[in-house]
Amino acid sequence: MAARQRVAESLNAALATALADDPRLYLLGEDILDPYGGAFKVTRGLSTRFPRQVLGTPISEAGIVGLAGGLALAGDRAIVEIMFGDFATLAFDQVVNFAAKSVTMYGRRVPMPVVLRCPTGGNRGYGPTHSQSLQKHFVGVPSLAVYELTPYHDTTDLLRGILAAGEPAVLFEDKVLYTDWMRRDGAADDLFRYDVVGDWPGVARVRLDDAPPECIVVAPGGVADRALAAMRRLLLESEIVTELHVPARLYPVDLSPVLDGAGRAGRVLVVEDSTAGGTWGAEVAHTLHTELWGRLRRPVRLLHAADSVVPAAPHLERAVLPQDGSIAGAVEEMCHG
Amino acid sequence: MAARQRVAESLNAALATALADDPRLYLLGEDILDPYGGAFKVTRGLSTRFPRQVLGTPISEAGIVGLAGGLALAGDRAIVEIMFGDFATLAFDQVVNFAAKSVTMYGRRVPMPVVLRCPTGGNRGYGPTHSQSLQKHFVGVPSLAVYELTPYHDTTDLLRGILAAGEPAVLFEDKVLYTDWMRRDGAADDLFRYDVVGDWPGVARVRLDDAPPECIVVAPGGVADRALAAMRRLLLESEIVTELHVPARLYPVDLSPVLDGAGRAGRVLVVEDSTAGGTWGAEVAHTLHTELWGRLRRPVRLLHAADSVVPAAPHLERAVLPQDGSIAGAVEEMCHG
Amino acid sequence: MTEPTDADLRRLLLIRHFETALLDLFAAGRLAGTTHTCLGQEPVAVALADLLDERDFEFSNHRGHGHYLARFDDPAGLLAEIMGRAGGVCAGVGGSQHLLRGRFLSTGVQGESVPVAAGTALHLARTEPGKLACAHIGDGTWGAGAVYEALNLAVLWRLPLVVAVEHNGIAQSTPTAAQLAGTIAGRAAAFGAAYLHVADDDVAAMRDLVAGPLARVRDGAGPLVVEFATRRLGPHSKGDDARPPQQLAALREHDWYPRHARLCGERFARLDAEQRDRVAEVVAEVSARPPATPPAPSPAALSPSDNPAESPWQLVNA
Amino acid sequence: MTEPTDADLRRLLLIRHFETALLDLFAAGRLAGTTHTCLGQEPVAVALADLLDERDFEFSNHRGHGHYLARFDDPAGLLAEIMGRAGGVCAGVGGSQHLLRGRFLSTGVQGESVPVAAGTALHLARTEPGKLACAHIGDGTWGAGAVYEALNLAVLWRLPLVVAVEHNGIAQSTPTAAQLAGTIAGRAAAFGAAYLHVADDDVAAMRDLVAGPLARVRDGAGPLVVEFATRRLGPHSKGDDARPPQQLAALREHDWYPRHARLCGERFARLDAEQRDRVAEVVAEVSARPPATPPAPSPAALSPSDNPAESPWQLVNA
Ligand SMILES: Cc1ncc(C[n+]2csc(CCOP(=O)(O)OP(=O)(O)O)c2C)c(N)n1
Ligand SMILES: Cc1ncc(C[n+]2csc(CCOP(=O)(O)OP(=O)(O)O)c2C)c(N)n1
Ligand SMILES: [Mg+2]
Ligand SMILES: [Mg+2]
Repeated sequence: MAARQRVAESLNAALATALADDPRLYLLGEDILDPYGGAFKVTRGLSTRFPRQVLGTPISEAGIVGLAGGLALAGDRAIVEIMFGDFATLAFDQVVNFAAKSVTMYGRRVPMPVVLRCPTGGNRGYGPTHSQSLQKHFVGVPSLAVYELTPYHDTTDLLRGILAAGEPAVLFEDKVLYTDWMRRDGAADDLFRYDVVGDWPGVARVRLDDAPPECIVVAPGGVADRALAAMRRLLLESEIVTELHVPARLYPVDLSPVLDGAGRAGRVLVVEDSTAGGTWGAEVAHTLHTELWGRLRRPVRLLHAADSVVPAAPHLERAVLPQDGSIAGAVEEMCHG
Repeated sequence: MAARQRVAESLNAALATALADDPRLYLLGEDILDPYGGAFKVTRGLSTRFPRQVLGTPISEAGIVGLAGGLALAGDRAIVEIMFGDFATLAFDQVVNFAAKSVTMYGRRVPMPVVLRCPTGGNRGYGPTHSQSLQKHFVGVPSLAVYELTPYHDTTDLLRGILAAGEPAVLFEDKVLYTDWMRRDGAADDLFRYDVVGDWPGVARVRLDDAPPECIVVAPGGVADRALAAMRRLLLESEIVTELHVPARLYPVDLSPVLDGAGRAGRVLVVEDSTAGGTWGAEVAHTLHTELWGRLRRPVRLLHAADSVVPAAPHLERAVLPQDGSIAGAVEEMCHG
Repeated sequence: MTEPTDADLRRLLLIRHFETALLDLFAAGRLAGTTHTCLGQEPVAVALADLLDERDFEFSNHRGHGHYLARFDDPAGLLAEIMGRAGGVCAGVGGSQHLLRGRFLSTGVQGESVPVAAGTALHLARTEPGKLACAHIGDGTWGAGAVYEALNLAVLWRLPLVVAVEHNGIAQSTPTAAQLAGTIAGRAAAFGAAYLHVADDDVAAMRDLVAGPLARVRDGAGPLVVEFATRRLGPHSKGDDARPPQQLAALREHDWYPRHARLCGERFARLDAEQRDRVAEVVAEVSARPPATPPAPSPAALSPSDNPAESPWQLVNA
Repeated sequence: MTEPTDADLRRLLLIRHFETALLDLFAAGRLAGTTHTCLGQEPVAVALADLLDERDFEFSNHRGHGHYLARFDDPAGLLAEIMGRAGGVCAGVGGSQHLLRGRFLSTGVQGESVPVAAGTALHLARTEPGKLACAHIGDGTWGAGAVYEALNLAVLWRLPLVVAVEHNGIAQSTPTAAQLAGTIAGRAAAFGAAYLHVADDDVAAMRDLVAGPLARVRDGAGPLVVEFATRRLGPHSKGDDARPPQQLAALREHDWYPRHARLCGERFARLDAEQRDRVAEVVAEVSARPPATPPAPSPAALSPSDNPAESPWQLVNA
């Protein structure tokens, strides 16, 4: 039986597989070469194994995303590591106005397999310009898909699918998740089981066998661990049964696997690390309110980061981001409030 | 009695007033100097009247927004004309990671009066990279306000307030609206009246006297004319009474003036030019679903542009953007469907 | 100065009459949107076209009709695109500023295409040695940071990238002195890119100057910046010219059109009439076409295929 | 080489011991997040600090502790900020990379601050002639397009902007040769900016070299790029150095610290001990402080005040 894998290892392996499978695939980014192997060591070993395909670049976020677009246009594929997802803002024009637009603006479909990998999120004390969760700003660009790494979805399969779709994509990767364990064999932890349902890439459902949930928690991969910790607590301390749904693709998001459970539970909490306002959760909530009209017991509730920068000091940072406690608290309020 | 004013003239006058009132206010942008006077002629005459304050720049969107941030940091104020709002993507880092973040990331409030003026939207045949409505991508950045010009809100008052708030802001300006007439004396047209209610900058309510609406239409300024045309049609052809709510500030949006009418009508349609997915409307819908829980007859409905680039050919363009007909159709469906 | 060949003169005149026709159509209210004509800058397009290979990538900008026509001799496809009629090269979606055909592509955001061109150059260097990527930009586009990010990368990696600069002394309404500090030559030198200044606008002479440096790019010497001194005779877009009449008159005086008319006499008159008529016919023919039909909704290509290594799309000139 | 003054030596040593203490705290698990020490680069900060005025704007970057300490002599305020304790200069919100005090500001996104600095320079040129804005960047930051957009603007408008480049031969893990084509001197020249190379790292000699060009900036001559040849002795951030030990040893050999120790003998030993002790005390004192309290929720300043012309905020050194 294969050894347990951390999420970063699994991503490293997925990248290696993708590079080995397709000699036309490039991996570009700042400081990704060995021996350094990237700021988060996700690319460690890859430049040694695939020196022709793995290219270290200057500090030129817009330039290298443009370069990736050119490679894709010429029939290659490219993955760009943006060292901190916060800096994807520098490439926003290349993503929105070149890569995504080129897929359809020439009156026929132009494949554009470009993936921006964005290490994301806080809880690491890196401060306001290195801790953001900017998913929402990339949602709703025609022909641009948004994904987030999760510990429940096979990383190799996910990456292969993203590339094969032939559309530009942004893959958000929670930095804390990197050191977490990939789940397998259906076990989320010693209490909760999981399965992945729905069309590719699917929604992971984390739940108890045979205990119908009072509330469905919907969360992207980066929040999933905090949500699971909250669910344990709710179960053990308050005897509230909940179920977690983690979609790997945030946009376009396929909520059909969520609808049935959400409709039965009648309560849905969406948790995300984004700051308040125009969040991915609002999009999810709108779909659920519409699709489940008359079946919910109360409005979908959104729990997200405060309307605030992410402070550097760990205790201040913790207070603005959703944590186990605030998630559990929100569910309790919904169930007993 | 003062002569009628087009929206662009009113904006030009508002800019002149702001520049005259505050010698520390700068207006920066590409090709804004006389005799050219800007791509949409909104700045015509200003560089002649205020040569020290109005500065024409190279093609450097990120650079000039950064420059504006520096001016603000030093105690000045700055308005930047982004020639086409589509190019604000090039300044996304400066907006999100410098201007907005600086307001709070240093542990105390740092005033940052920087306004990006973004000519926006389609229906002019400019093609995919010159016709976008990117409002949603700027929603939900801490300390960043998002406004949109409307024919109902006094432009001078709006601009003064935006600058006085001391926070960075993006002001979207529909390009077709430029040639529209500013409304005054409470008359939206020969049938509909309007008033502006709520805290500054307020929500314009466009309605019939004494006829309770069956549906509330919420729309930003750029869509307001198309919405009004739809409302006339609904009234005259289908005897459906509707009421239009136009907030001048899209984020943070104050929906309290909308709640009462929306609750009574029980039907709300949000119309916007944004493409599908993660729209401003989803944020509005979530708030309304929550605040009006149990009072709506049906889910809030969103009408927006198709999930598509905006084509150049006028007939193709018209088909992807919300128009009078599609707005009227959506309301009819909601009322009789 | 040598007389241009028939072929070159035909192309110059085709572009001239095409662009003039566009302005007429606008004036007559028969065109919507925006259009940036290359009146006065035709020689750059024609000179370069013959030096480029079908498998070279070419990135054009907002002022790209001449580049397109010089490469493809397809006025009907371009006009249909600009007029939104059936048979447009991009089905009416792209319009004047967003063209794609084979390995020719234009975009409307200044500077954006230079890193993209560098990416295609990387592809070519690896898999089609001897081919190059050429990005056309104006003098004003040197304001954009993306140009420098791309140039730095291209020199570091010795990519076969040509930045063809049409220096017409103006950007929309802004004179170059108000938007460009230093020189373009200096900027190329700063990054260690090869640089060539072309002051002539005689097509054959231009080619003679450019051919050698271009061959060195193909041989793997790394990027080249070619700066063409040229003139914008028309408005930036449609009828927005605010330059004083004397300045425009001075520009027109040096234009290739009257010069070639003098030089080539009857041959010029004949080819001029030929191309004028050709464009008139194209305008009539395209104007009679039905509107472009909406493109089929793009398949939601969001599920993985089994073989990610197989690209569905090979870019060659159609 | 002349002996440094006590004041300069004190500042050099303060920064050295401060940065060393940070690495120790990290190693002991007493610091979270990230920190980029300027070990080896102290002379740049100290040399410049005396040439800058309280009303000059200074923009620092990720490697900014030295710049801050040289300007403010406030190790406790900085350490408290980095440790998230009470009394931090930015209340624990900014942390190591985001500092603001008076007209000193640092940010964590490379290149972003150069246009911002140009904006403050415009303000100064107009209202406080003789003052300047100084932006510190590294060699690697010349990859960022924003640098060029700013430089172009600054030269066009003759802004009093100094770009102080600390060329330490590396960017995070990337050697300069792999990220910078051409030279920094060439890049300054390309835009018509004045340029100065400073190879020395003797503080007094550095000041002698820089003083004249800086005075010309103050006199309205336009921007200056100063390139300091320097060395990064420590890891990029915390413990991430992948350079071979011989390379590090060679760098350490040329470090100012042993050189000054040899040169100044007993005086060095005394001041070294003094600053080492001072930092140790600061570490002890700050470590004993309570955590920073959350800043008051920012007022929703979204309703207009009556007098928009009155700025609530005058930036002077607090
Ligand atoms: C990023 C960006 N900013 C602004 C514009 C608007 N614009 C279109 S063309 C142009 C001037 C371009 O000048 P130049 O590069 O000299 O080319 P020319 O028009 O002279 O051929 C401007 C400002 C744009 N298309 N893209
Ligand atoms: C836009 C951006 N991209 C990447 C980074 C991550 N990063 C921080 S410092 C650094 C290297 C900077 O090198 P250099 O400018 O030479 O400064 P040095 O660290 O050598 O002082 C990088 C890549 C960043 N902070 N900002
Ligand atoms: Mg030009
Ligand atoms: Mg460096």
